[in-house]
Amino acid sequence: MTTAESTIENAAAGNSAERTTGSTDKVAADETTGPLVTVSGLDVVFPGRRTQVHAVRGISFAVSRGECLAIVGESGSGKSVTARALVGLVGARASVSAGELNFGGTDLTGLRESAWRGIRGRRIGLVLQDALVSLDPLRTVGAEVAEPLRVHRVVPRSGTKTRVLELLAQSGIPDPERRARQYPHQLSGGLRQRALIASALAGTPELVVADEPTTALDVTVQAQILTLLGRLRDEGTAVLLISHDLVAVARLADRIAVMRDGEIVEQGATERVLGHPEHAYTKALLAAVPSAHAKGTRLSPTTEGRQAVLRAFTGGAPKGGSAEAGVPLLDVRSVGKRFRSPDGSWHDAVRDVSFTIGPGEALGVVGESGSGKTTVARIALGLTEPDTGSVEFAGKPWSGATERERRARRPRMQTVQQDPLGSFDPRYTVRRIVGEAVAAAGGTATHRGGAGAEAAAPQPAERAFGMWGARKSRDNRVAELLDLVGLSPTLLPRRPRELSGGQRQRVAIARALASSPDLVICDEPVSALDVSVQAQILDLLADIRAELGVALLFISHDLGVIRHISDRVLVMKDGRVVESGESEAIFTEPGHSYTRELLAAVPRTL
Amino acid sequence: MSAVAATAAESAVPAVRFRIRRARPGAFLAAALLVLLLAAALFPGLFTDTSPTATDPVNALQAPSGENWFGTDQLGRDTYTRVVFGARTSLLIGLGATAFAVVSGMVLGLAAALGGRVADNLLMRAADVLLALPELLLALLIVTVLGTGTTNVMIAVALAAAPGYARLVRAEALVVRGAGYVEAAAVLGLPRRTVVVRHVLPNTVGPLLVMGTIGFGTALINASGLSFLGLGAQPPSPEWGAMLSEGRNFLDTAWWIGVFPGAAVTVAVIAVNVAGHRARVRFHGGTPR
Amino acid sequence: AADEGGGTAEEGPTGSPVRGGAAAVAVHQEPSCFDIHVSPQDITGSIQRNVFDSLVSEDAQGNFHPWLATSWEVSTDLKTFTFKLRTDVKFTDGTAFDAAAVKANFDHIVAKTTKSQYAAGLLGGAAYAGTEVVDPATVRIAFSKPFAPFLQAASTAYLGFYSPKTLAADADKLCTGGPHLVGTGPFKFTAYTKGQDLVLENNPAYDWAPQTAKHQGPAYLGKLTYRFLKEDAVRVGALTSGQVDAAVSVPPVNIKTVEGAGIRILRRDFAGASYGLYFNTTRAPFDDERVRKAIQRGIDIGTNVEAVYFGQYKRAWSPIGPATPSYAASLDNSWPYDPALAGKLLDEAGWSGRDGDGYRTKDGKRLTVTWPASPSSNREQRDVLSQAIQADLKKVGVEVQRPALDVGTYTTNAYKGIYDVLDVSWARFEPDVLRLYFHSSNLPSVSGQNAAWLTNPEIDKWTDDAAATLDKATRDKLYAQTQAWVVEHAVAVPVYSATALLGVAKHIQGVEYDPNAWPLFYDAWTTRS
Amino acid sequence: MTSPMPGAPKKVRPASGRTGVAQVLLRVLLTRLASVAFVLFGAATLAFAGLKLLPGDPVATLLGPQTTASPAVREQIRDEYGFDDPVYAQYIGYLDDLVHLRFGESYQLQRPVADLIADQFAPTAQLAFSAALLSVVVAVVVAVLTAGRRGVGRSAANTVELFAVSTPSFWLGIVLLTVFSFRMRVLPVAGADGFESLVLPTVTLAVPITAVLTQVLRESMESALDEPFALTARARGLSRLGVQVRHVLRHAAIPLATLSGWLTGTLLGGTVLVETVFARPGVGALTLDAVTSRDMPVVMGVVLLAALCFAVISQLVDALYLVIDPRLRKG
Ligand SMILES: Nc1ncnc2c1ncn2[C@@H]1O[C@H](COP(=O)(O)OP(=O)(O)OP(=O)(O)O)[C@@H](O)[C@H]1O
Ligand SMILES: Nc1ncnc2c1ncn2[C@@H]1O[C@H](COP(=O)(O)OP(=O)(O)OP(=O)(O)O)[C@@H](O)[C@H]1O
Ligand SMILES: [Mg+2]
Ligand SMILES: [Mg+2]
Repeated sequence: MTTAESTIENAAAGNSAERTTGSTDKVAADETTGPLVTVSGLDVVFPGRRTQVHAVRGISFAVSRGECLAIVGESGSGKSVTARALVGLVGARASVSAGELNFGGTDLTGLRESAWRGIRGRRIGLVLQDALVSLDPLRTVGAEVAEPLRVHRVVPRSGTKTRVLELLAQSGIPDPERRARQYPHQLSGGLRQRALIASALAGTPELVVADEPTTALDVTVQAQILTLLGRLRDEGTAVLLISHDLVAVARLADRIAVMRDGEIVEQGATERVLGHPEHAYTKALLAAVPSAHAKGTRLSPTTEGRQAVLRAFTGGAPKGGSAEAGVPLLDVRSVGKRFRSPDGSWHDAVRDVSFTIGPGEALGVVGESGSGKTTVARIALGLTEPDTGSVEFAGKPWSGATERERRARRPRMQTVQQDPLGSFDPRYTVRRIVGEAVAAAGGTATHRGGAGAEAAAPQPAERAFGMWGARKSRDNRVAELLDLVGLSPTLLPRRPRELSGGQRQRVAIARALASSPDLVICDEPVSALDVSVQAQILDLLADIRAELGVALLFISHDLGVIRHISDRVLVMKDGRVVESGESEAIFTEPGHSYTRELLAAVPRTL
Repeated sequence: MSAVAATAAESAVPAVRFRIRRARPGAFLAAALLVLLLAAALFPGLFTDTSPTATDPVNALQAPSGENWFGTDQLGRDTYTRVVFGARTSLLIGLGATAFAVVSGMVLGLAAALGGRVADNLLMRAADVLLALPELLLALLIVTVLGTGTTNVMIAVALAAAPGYARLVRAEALVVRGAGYVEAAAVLGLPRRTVVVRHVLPNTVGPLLVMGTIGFGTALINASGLSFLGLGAQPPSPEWGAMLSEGRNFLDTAWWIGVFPGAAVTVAVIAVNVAGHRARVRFHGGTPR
Repeated sequence: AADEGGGTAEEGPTGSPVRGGAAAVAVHQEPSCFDIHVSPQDITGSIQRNVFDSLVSEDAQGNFHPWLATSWEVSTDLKTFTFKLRTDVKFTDGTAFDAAAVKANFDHIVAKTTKSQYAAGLLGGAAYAGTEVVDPATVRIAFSKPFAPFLQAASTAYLGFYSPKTLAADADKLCTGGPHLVGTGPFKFTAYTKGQDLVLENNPAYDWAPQTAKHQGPAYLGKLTYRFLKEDAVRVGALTSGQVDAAVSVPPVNIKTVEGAGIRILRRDFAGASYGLYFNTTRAPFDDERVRKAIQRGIDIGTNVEAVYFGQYKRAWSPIGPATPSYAASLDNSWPYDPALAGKLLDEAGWSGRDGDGYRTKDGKRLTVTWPASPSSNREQRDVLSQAIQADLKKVGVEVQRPALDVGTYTTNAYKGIYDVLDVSWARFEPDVLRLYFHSSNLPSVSGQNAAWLTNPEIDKWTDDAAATLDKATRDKLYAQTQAWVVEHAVAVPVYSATALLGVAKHIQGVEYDPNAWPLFYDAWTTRS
Repeated sequence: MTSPMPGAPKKVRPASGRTGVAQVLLRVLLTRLASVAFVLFGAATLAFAGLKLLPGDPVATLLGPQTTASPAVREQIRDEYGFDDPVYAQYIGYLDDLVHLRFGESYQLQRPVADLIADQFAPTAQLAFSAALLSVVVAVVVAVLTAGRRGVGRSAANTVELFAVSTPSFWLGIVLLTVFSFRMRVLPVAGADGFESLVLPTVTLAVPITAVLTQVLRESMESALDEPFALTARARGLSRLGVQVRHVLRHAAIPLATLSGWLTGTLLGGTVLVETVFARPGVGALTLDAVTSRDMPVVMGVVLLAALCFAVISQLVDALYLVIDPRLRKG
């Protein structure tokens, strides 16, 4: 472990510049109440077989009673590891070192396991990141909440039940009697998150560490959770709130620490950090929030070169030539789809949904989880046959047609899925993934030419490459596509697992563009990504649309994202379209109560 | 360099490269043993120049010595030679049965998963019935119908194992059939046949092959069980299971007759299991779960 | 060493007999059917011998003595047998044994519904003409042809007697075994657990032991348990570790260990057809006597038998074993191993070419013979022995193929003559097996045992004549001619004649053998209380 | 990685027009019964087909090679068992018999098959059950002690498991017998009376099963230990062992239950070998005898029994799933 040790020291040394800012804040905190937790020079290294991961690099912070410190940063920046280090659960293989790790006067460094157990759940409550899977699915919610009570003998055995109900009620769970008897899967995400918080609060801890407590939730529920944590803080509990979403934590945090690559790059009072960000990274994070920006502005820092690439790609002329004149590109007419639930009853996933998309248009679909967005996308893609209604694509029937009939038109409608990893054959390299799409597009180009003579006029030049299937030209085309989505050709031999989330989604976009489609259907293409990466992808899609004239059907549960990218919006709830119209109109004057509810819950910057 | 450089977030994700060459000592040993066993099966002449069937009753039941490393059996045949030559029949039964089971399981499983409701129902109900019977009982029955002998034992063991593989392939193919990349390929407009051959098949076969390495051990053990019950491969060509079962009556007079072929079975099964385990780790390491 | 023809199994018991106590005997087989009138199994006869008595008893010299019959008369045409019965005999259920009981039993044997697989044959098969109750103590059995072997048959356990009550009430459950199998024997059948054991208890009323027995009155042992231990290693282990008091069929390989553990081995040669290879004389290449002879002389039988059976079994010189009455001792050592002669004979027969594998050829065809195997009925390590034979014959250039067949195919092929060589043996204390094996009326095509497909009028006559006389000298002569002819013309290769190897713990005394080499526990006692 | 909203499990909305609970139960019950019946029917057909595919004359098979049975007796047998009827008639008669729970009579033992099997089932069930119990208990203990750890204990357990699954059980049985019964004389050699005679067969049967169960159990425990809820439990102050016992074990029980089909088969198949080695009465020994002597009525009976055991156990396990995993409960 000598190598690991020396790396830690080096990193700590390199960090000294940031540490000064950190310590100023610490002094400020000391003056008020005296911090409950003091962390300085915390360092966590995960030894790997060949490379070690230096997850946290000498960070320092402090939290006082009745104060909320938010740690914000992108995925992988070390937030969760920091949280786990506070309860000594980083993992057996990790090596943790710290200059100081003090909790209410107890030195946590080198604490024995039995002593740790006395602190965990009793004095420090940890709300784990993945609320939806952090409750044991095989035990009732009541049993889960009661566990800390029992382990620490907080209340007498007979009083456990009453206390559990109290805790649930206190955490904002209506009808606690019933909920306590239910299993986690019978609870909605929000309720589960609250139950998890209730179990963390069971031991009446002095410090609550909440790791991304709002991430998996609908905006409306998010607000409730933050309110709950706010109340806790006001009652004197110290709260360490962790999130990747700067804006979301803004209304709760007293102070914010911004993390990146295991270091705290900036730390200060919330107003100061949001209002006058000092570090470039903080600025970039703030800029990446889509809802904070007017439509059409760029979310990510970009180079001028990008537009040049795009222009070169299209040969200067925006697309749209192959669209059939006068008819919408995609015409969805009151489609409906029912599914059989496991209990045998039928359940409408989509009811009477109609919309059209014209060439080059961007239609956004927004709605809560389970509202039928994906089902609509699949119907549009011809992957699911609607039970009622019909779909026309490029002026000809799409639903109800045989796959053979559709095949000629397939290249004109492509998709970018939510889960990029799952959308790639795990055995394929990037070269093969995109190459396959290029070959497929080439193989069908003739069909297209023959299918509609009226549409064939300006046959895009690039399509000719695939026609004779020459490997060389295919490789060229693949390289071109990668360049288009901003990926380096060094990624060509990599497999999907060896790519980052952002890179994967770019590969997916490259694949979708291989056939120069008229329409790309994107089902939550950025939901799995960090804000900053999300910003880049949104920009890329916007650019592509602008430059190539590709129409978009864009699905998201995130209002900000939808507002940013779409011309028109469809709001879905329970399988129905509850409201539709011009994007700006809907966001400024929502007609339906549900839309208003959604909008009201969106967190806003100061 | 492209216009947009890989951002901080992207570069923070370490490139997970295949870790292939870092074999552990156990895996290395297993691989070496496998190679040795295969060599013995293919070229027994490399390891010994005696004949496995040449009898020499005068030198019967000699304990292991420099002359006869593993001793001699009741007819004075060299046990070492017989173990070496036995590798062929035994591995043939193990590999042959496994290959047969894997291939037929694959064909039937794919047919069930991709062939529509009727085929699926028909095949899976048939598999239900076969799976309801213990593998050994099924093998016993099949041997009764077909008669004993190396080939028949192989077929019996294979048929008894096949429904399990068919099930596995079907389950796997159903998952793969709905996988994002299969839909992505369909959206690209690739014909169904192409999708099946390029994406469904290879991704289904991976776990099957891994299961097969484990099935090999089961096949070998089942075959030796049949030998023990008197329904195994036939003498005089040596086979481990038969030798082992012959040797059981010599446990206190001439332990070497049974112990060495027994050790050969155990070593072969362990070697293949370890290799299979490594393959499984590699396989899971190479794909998302 | 095995005592030839001797009636006693051991040198002589030590100490005087003790009454009471129990003994457990491990046997290598479990009867599939306990009905002596149905089952052809040795094990059934061997166990049931304790429960059922016969009309007469045979000694080791082949002489008959009174048992349930006090005397008998045989008509000169050998067609009727009249027995005078004891009048003091009672079945264990209290029923008296009388002529009616004999008739009821013999009628039961031949009844169609009984589906007798063996006893009916002993009773003359189609030649059986009926049993007549002359008076309660006299019974007359009639045959439609002369049937000399009947006395011998009547001495076997298969022609033992059930209580007429049993036959009336439980005729359909006899196979199952259990206390309802009521006989007159020294032991009562008390319990049977399939797959595990069978318990016999002393019949205190027993007072009609045959003259061949060592004592009269009830058996000494209070309880006799048979445990079914089919695995050789297990049976031997149970014996050496003292978990059973005796074990039959101790494998030759274990004899040393067993004796080392202080256990006596009682030996007795099995009579009847010794184990041998029978050539299908109707098919090439074994329609040629020279080829048969070459095989006969080309196998080093002595060495192989010695190696496989550790000197416990005797190498055979005649188709019947030395313990069988009318054994032709003159054949001993008359056809030793002679590979050179074998080679010469094969050359003469035209099999003079050699192929790449060293096998002989004639007109380009390899000398290959088929010897089907039925693995499920393998015993006495015959599979191992056959590998030695294969190896020996390979040396003289003959390829022996042993396709493994299931019982059904094996039997069907045997009946159809689809084989070159077949290996068989038939334990029975009676040289009449020669007729069973070589008479042209017993061809496999009519489900007979004439595996050599021999149709020789001389042999037919000799064996018929021998079966039709009770004169020992005539029989000896006829049977000796038959044995010599068979060996001379190499119709068969006698290989070994097995020896019963019974392991008996020190505390068990007085165990006897009957002529079939089955252990008898009537005279046995245990010194352990 | 964060797991944002769309990855969340779909909420299944309550069924519209809810059908009565009784009705649903009835339907479930009926489908279950139907599937059991189908498996039994299939097994019966398979066994029958096997019988018909047997080469050779059934009477010759039945009598075996060493017999002097006369042609008349052969005819009698042929007649009685209906070997001369057309195959379809035999098949229909056979199914009809089965439906009326008539399983025929053993050719060899001349006893009703139902009696025979009923007789022999108890010792086999005893053996199979004790082996199952032993392997589950040992597997759970070993898995709990070794899951998620590395070190000497873990590698030792791994090695032992590998050997255990790679050694033919009849061989193991004979070795155990030699050591414990013949040499040390602490346990009886054979039979089925009392606890002592159950020890060695149980161990022999259980060893390979234990090894497989341990590996599966450990693997699933490790994957459960990786789940956030396990970390949450520890963050509440639970000890490592506490988490294993209170949370993880139940999760691991699910794949264990999935193995029950394999377990049933292996136990039943294993009894064939183990009962032969240890000279125990039981269905396994009965099966072997029946198969080698081609006592087809018994073979068919055993096949049906095995299929029935399997079907019943899979249904029980399906019910067990519902007990273990509330997520599978409907409504
Ligand atoms: N058990 C572990 N073993 C090895 N590396 C780990 C382990 N846990 C975390 N890491 C690594 O440590 C780094 C920081 O991870 P951490 O979970 O703290 O990120 P995070 O900021 O919480 O990200 P997210 O927003 O995705 O939750 C990552 O590179 C991660 O891969
Ligand atoms: N193949 C299917 N079988 C059964 N039910 C389905 C199927 N696909 C979707 N559903 C159900 O239809 C409803 C709508 O699902 P859909 O995936 O379209 O929602 P969504 O709006 O995309 O939700 P999310 O934001 O979670 O992705 C859900 O209740 C879902 O459970
Ligand atoms: Mg995290
Ligand atoms: Mg969706």
